[in-house]
Amino acid sequence: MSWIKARPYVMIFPAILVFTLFFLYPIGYMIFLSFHDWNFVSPVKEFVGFSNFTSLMEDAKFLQVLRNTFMYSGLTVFLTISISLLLALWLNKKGAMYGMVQGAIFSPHIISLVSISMLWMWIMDTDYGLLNWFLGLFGITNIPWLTDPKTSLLSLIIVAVWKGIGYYTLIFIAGLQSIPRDIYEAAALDDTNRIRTFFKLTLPMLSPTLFFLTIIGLIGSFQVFETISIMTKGGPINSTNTIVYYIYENGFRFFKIGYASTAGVILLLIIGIFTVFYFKLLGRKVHYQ
Amino acid sequence: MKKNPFWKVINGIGLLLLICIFALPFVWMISTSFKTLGETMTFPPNWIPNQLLWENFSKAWNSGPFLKYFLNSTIVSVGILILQFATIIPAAYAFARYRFKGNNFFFGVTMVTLMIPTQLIFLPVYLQMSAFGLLDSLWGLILPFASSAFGIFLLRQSFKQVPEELLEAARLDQASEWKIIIKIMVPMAKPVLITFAMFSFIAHWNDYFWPLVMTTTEASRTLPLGIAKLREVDGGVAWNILMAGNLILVIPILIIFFFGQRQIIRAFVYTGVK
Amino acid sequence: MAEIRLENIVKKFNEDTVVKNLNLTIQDGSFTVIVGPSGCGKSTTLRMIAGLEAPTSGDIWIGDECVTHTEPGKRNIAMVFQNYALYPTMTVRKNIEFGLVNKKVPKAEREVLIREISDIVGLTEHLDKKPQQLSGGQRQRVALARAMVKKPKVFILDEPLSNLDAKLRGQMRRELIELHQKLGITFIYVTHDQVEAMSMGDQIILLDKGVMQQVDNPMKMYHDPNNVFTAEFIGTPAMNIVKRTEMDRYLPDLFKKAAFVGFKPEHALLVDEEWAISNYVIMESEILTTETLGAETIYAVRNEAGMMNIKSFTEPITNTKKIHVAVAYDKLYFFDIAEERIRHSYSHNTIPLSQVKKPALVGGN
Amino acid sequence: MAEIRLENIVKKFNEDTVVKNLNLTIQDGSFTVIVGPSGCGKSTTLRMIAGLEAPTSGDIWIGDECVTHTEPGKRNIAMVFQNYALYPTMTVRKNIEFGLVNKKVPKAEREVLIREISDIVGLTEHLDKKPQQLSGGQRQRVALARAMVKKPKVFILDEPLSNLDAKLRGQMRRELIELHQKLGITFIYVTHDQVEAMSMGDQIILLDKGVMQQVDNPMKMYHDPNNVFTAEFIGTPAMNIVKRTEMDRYLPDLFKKAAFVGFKPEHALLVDEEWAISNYVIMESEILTTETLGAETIYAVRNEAGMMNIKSFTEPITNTKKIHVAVAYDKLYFFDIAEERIRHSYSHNTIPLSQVKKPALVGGN
Amino acid sequence: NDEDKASKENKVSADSGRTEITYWYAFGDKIGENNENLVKMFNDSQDEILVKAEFQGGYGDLHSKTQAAFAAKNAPEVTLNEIASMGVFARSGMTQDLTPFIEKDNDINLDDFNPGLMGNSYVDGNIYGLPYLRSTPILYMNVSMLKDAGLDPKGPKDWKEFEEYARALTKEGTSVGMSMPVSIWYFEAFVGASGGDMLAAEDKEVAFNGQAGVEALEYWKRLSQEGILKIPAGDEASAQAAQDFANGRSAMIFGSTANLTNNLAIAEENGFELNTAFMPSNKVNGVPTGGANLVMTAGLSPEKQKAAWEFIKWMTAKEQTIYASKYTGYLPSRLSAVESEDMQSLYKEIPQYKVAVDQLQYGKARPMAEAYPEISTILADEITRSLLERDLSPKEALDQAAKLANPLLQ
Ligand SMILES: Nc1ncnc2c1ncn2[C@@H]1O[C@H](COP(=O)(O)OP(=O)(O)OP(=O)(O)O)[C@@H](O)[C@H]1O
Ligand SMILES: Nc1ncnc2c1ncn2[C@@H]1O[C@H](COP(=O)(O)OP(=O)(O)OP(=O)(O)O)[C@@H](O)[C@H]1O
Ligand SMILES: [Mg+2]
Ligand SMILES: [Mg+2]
Repeated sequence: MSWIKARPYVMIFPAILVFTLFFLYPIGYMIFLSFHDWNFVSPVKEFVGFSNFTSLMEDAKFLQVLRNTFMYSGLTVFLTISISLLLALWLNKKGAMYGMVQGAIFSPHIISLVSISMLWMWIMDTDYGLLNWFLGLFGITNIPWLTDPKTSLLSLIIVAVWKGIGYYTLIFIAGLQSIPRDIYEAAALDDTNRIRTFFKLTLPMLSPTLFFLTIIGLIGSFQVFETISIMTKGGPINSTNTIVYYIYENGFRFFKIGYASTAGVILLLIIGIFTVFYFKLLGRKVHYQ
Repeated sequence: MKKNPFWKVINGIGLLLLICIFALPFVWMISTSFKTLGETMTFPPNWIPNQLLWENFSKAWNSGPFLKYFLNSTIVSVGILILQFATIIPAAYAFARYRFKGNNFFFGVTMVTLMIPTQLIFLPVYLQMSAFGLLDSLWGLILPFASSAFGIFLLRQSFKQVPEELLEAARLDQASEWKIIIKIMVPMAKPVLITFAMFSFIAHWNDYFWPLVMTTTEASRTLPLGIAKLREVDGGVAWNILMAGNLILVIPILIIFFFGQRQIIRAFVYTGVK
Repeated sequence: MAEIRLENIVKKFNEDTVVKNLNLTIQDGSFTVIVGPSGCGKSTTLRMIAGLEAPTSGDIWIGDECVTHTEPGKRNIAMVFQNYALYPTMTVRKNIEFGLVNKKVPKAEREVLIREISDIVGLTEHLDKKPQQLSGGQRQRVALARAMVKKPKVFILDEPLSNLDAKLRGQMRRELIELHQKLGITFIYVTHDQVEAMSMGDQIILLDKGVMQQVDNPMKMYHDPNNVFTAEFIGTPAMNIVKRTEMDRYLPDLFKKAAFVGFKPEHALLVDEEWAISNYVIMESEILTTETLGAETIYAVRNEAGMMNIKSFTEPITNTKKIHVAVAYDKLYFFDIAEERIRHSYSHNTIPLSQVKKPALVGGN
Repeated sequence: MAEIRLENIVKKFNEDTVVKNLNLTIQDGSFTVIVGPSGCGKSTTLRMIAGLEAPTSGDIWIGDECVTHTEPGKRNIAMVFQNYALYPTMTVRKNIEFGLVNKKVPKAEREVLIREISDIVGLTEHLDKKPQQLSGGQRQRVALARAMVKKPKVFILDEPLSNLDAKLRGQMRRELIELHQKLGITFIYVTHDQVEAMSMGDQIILLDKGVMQQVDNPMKMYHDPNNVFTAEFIGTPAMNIVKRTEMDRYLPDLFKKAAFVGFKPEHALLVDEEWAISNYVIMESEILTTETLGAETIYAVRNEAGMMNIKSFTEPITNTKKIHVAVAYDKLYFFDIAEERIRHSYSHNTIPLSQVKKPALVGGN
Repeated sequence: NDEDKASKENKVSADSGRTEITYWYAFGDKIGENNENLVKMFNDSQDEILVKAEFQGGYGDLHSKTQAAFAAKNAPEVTLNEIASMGVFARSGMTQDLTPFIEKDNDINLDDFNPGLMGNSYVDGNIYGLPYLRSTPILYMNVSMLKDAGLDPKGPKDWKEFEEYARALTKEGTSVGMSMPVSIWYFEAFVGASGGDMLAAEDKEVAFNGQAGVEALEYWKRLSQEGILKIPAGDEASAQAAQDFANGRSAMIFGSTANLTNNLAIAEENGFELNTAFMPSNKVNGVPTGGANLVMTAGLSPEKQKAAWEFIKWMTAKEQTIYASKYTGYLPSRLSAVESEDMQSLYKEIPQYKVAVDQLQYGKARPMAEAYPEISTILADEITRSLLERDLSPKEALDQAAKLANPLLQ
């Protein structure tokens, strides 16, 4: 009897142990550090209370970093979801050609971000880039993709969207395929036009998929690091600096561990609040079968 | 409903364009990997290299102990996968099938880990690994990922969909819980497991950051670091060799992807991650 | 006028011909039931009428209009799907309203229509629920309401009751019959359950492998099948049909040109051994199983001609396994080698059962 | 010996008492059917017998052994689930073998057992297919084979036929009856379909809201219901039951202490207007709907006592709506205010239907 | 796998009784090979000490990993400090003061090190590292283009000439005179040429917003607005500038001496002649240096310290300096090495090499304040902003940078 009681705990133990050792404990440590001033080597960690938090909130650079992060995440998720939804509607068909296209658009997902970043840096080169070469064919010349603070964040978003679309499209296609065909037929008999069919039937039926992808997408894009670290290092003029990169930069380039930890705590708070809010508020509206 | 030929052509062109947008960068990557350094810098770019410089590959391969990197990458990716399977399958089963105190709490804890970027936690983990004496060992690359919140999430979803009667039938057949998991649950969740395996393998095969910080010697380095070494040059980067290196990195994944692609849609239709 | 005519309709899926040159007229205001085994093309036919599928060749007329290339939404047809196909994300009210909005019916009018219809089908108190919150029977009614509210000329129902349990099915069946009487519009109803077909239709169309086998009213269909297929399809248990050669021992000198002989399970009598008269076939048999269904009992028996089902309305026989099966000559059906009916000089149906002189029955326990 | 006894079984889910103090003996070798409306606790009872659910209080005995706390796998019970619960990733062979492997039956012996069992259920040629590749009936047989191969003492079936279509259901029903006769072990069979219950069981247990209503053989259950619930549950259409007060106009001077009066639909006769004799209740009625089911016809009629169903085996009446319903006094059932049966001095069942003097019937067209 | 590796190493050390030390270096390719080769030579040259060399990424990666390793108490005995980071490591106690070793050791002659490279070795008056792979920015020119434009292939000497060159070499739509990323390193060179400093003395305040800095930025801005100086921004701007140069889209670029070998190869492949020159002067000559110093980490046992010192000494000795310089194109940090026959014959053969060495007489130390990396980021941002926004005057931009940077120096 007691074995039956203990069984579930035994089964989750290894996973929870891993999470505790490698995720929860470090998070705790990070929170601890956020109240201290430390530079790695000094034997003392000086307790500073909330001063890291207050100075962070007054730091114009950090505020811009937050803005960048929200901008990047919001736009990336929005664009990825809308484009891949359209693509899914288009590509959700049988046939070798469609299979090939599905494979092709998914392929960026399998390549490491490091490779992708290098590739895109090259594609987006102002003078020699494939992108400008291509746009040049249409008379658009020399857009300084990564080198102008006006376009740099957008350029990173383009890369993220480009990479994410395939994965999202595939999940959307799966979602579309699980919508029963006959409700479309019912709608046809109800003389429904395409746009109404999309907004009144398809979209609500896809709401769980949308929900899942939005959450996963937001969490993922809040965590963006590699592309920034390789393509822009947060520049030019701080225009692409987002929170994880900022944390890394402060901690390991500028030796401000406490400060970096504080930014980490704030990131966690943002993600946490956001997730809870999203689940509570929107979760209710989502249709589950 | 009738397709007129004009739209067919437009549709076809659209599809080709899509392939271009998503596949051309790779074509360029491949093409670059065969060029001379000077040719990589010509503008507009040559799509087809003037000559096929196979030696770029051998240069990339010989720029470090690539065989070692390759082995390490394989051991780490596969090792992670095996441990993940070992930890997520029972956990997902317990979360999906048992009612117990703290079920929701522990599942919440699991989900929280999904939200944490590795850049936030590597320092404490580094110190911990050092305390365990596992720094700069393959274990240090494997252990932190020995379980996966995303995997538990996906698998739990698909375990939940197995009808209760099936488990009862098995219990009447005198099957132990262990046997139920292995013989019934796991085979039924196969598409999900394969998909998860693919994602996990790809992610860890390509992982750059973690091996970078956790290793200090070549003995425990993985492929992406070997490739990065080609890039970490004070001065001009040899793009041709770098791209050859990247191709070496990508090819195994490409092969795996080729075999796994069909499973993905099926898995998502099946799990209800929709 | 909403008479529906199918003219030389052929439907192929890839190389499979699923419907073969169908010619059919469905009277205005009729309750037409299409039956047939699974995969015979029932749904396909319906879907062509509704416009959800285009025929490979042939034309479809509704009234005086050729609708072969008209969009489904413009045909003035409403359809109830097998699994209802309710819009799962909308409330009952929205489900019903959806088609009206598309038709640009003004809001005030919509409200009135919805109120009316939900009164009729008894859904008024469920209007704000989602389909998942309703029971099977209620969902069924939503599907009906959604179809009815459009005031269509034709009402198509594809196996609408097959998901319901026996009790609810019976109830819904009756409701549909009443509804048809009330609305007076054309109903086309698909089922593979012949009991349903018999009890509901005033015209039955029997399909097999995309070919029409018989079109008749239920009683004609039941009592006067055109061929072996119909005879075996209509009635539970099915008509007992044996090769004439097997029956020779019992019927030595009758209708040599017939290839098959059949009789309905309820037309057979279980009689005492001794009893025998000239205008009955008498087969010495053994009872294999007995199913007692309250008012009736179904016996599976074996004799030299093979296995047969016998349906009896008397008390079940439990005291003996040996029995004689008696069938009046005028209750026998004959079919030729092509399985087509050989119609006999006198009709079976004109002689009421009660007037036939009855042999003594074997009593129950 | 595998007699099963339930002693004072109570089952609660949270605060809901789903089974209320059940005392029950299921004879060794019997074919016991548990029926009752949805949610009455049938499955729960079965599952407690199988050990998949523990009773809140009370004991379960199989033979001489108290198994209340024995694990399901050790009770020597096999179960066939409503949706078969076949292991979808295993072939038919593996499905059947699974339980044997767990029991550590040696390989050679397993092979023999599987060969035997698949011969019996006719699956030999499908052994290497996966369940998805089989038809409904075949799956059913796999589920049976999987259960049978373990040679259990008790065989539990929870609505095993409810997913099958009418035709297949009839066939499987007969196969199950034969199987029971062949194996001779205890069968406990749950259904909410009373036709199934009647045709298969040699003992029927009728449950309602977790309370046992009646335990009897099918014919007793049908002809001699204990209470209104049983009377209304058994038989399609159900027994017509009206308040005695409503019947007063037709039955002015009989059985004043009865609160309800009932009669079976098939015991009513449709007769000419003029015709009237003293030992029949005659009710002037109007036909509302007519369902013709081949050999029988069901009329819904309305008269001053309310709505009633009448089942007749003669040709359907289509020439008139006005009719008289006649029920012999000795076919009436009476119930008191607590809905319990008031048994009458003479039994209905002893007088065969054919011997009752019949009124002239209204003929069909 | 790991264990047997460890045990194998243990065996080596046990067998031979050699002191083992670890050496971390940055960069792969030629530089990496150079490190590995030298270490191997060192290990072969004696049997007391066994050095293990490990690649750790770029300077940034190397630094953060060294810190993390410090926190975990398993730092390498010898590592590299990018010269601007010397201060941080020394002041936070991660690196060892080498002064006592130098004083005790007769083998080493500090005067032989090129004084232009020594600026960054001293932190608060003590020596914390010795110059190893060092560079300085120089001017690369496409001589073919210079000749076409009728210019002296020797190159411009001062800002005025540089401007004339750039103007003459600019051909609307085909090429610009100069392509140069916003790099603080080059900015340091321009400030130095104007006689200014980046940080004020004692590192308590920035100085780049002084007269010299403003002059430098104004010069950049003017040339850039005229279109004769192209300023690609972003992290890989230098790669792009290199590409411009390789394709003849710019006639001149600045670059580290370390790029010389590569640039020569590219010039040959793309068919043009390459020459090098000093960074142009303004009021004075003054160039920053770059690259890394060898340092010893703090807190070692005397035995390890001895071994580490031996290794550092050997690595910076004349022969090794010559080897490294020839292998990588970095500067020879010892005067004796420059004068050696080996180097001299190389300079004769490829005179472009000599330019950088000669320029070292004007070499200046890079700032070493702890906050300098962060200040660099801030400054680069403001410079970029001033170049992009027409109305933002250089003075304003630099003042803004100073305002943000000064608190970091407190
Ligand atoms: N879209 C399709 N593509 C190819 N074949 C089809 C398609 N739809 C139906 N068929 C085939 O056409 C035949 C007739 O199908 P249909 O759905 O009309 O049968 P049905 O009579 O409605 O059967 P059921 O009683 O099982 O619903 C079947 O053999 C089916 O496999
Ligand atoms: N695990 C459970 N938790 C809570 N209530 C339950 C549980 N299982 C069954 N019940 C409730 O117990 C009652 C009886 O359920 P049971 O499944 O035994 O009914 P049933 O007679 O088999 O009905 P059906 O014919 O619909 O299968 C129902 O009201 C049901 O809601
Ligand atoms: Mg169909
Ligand atoms: Mg049940």
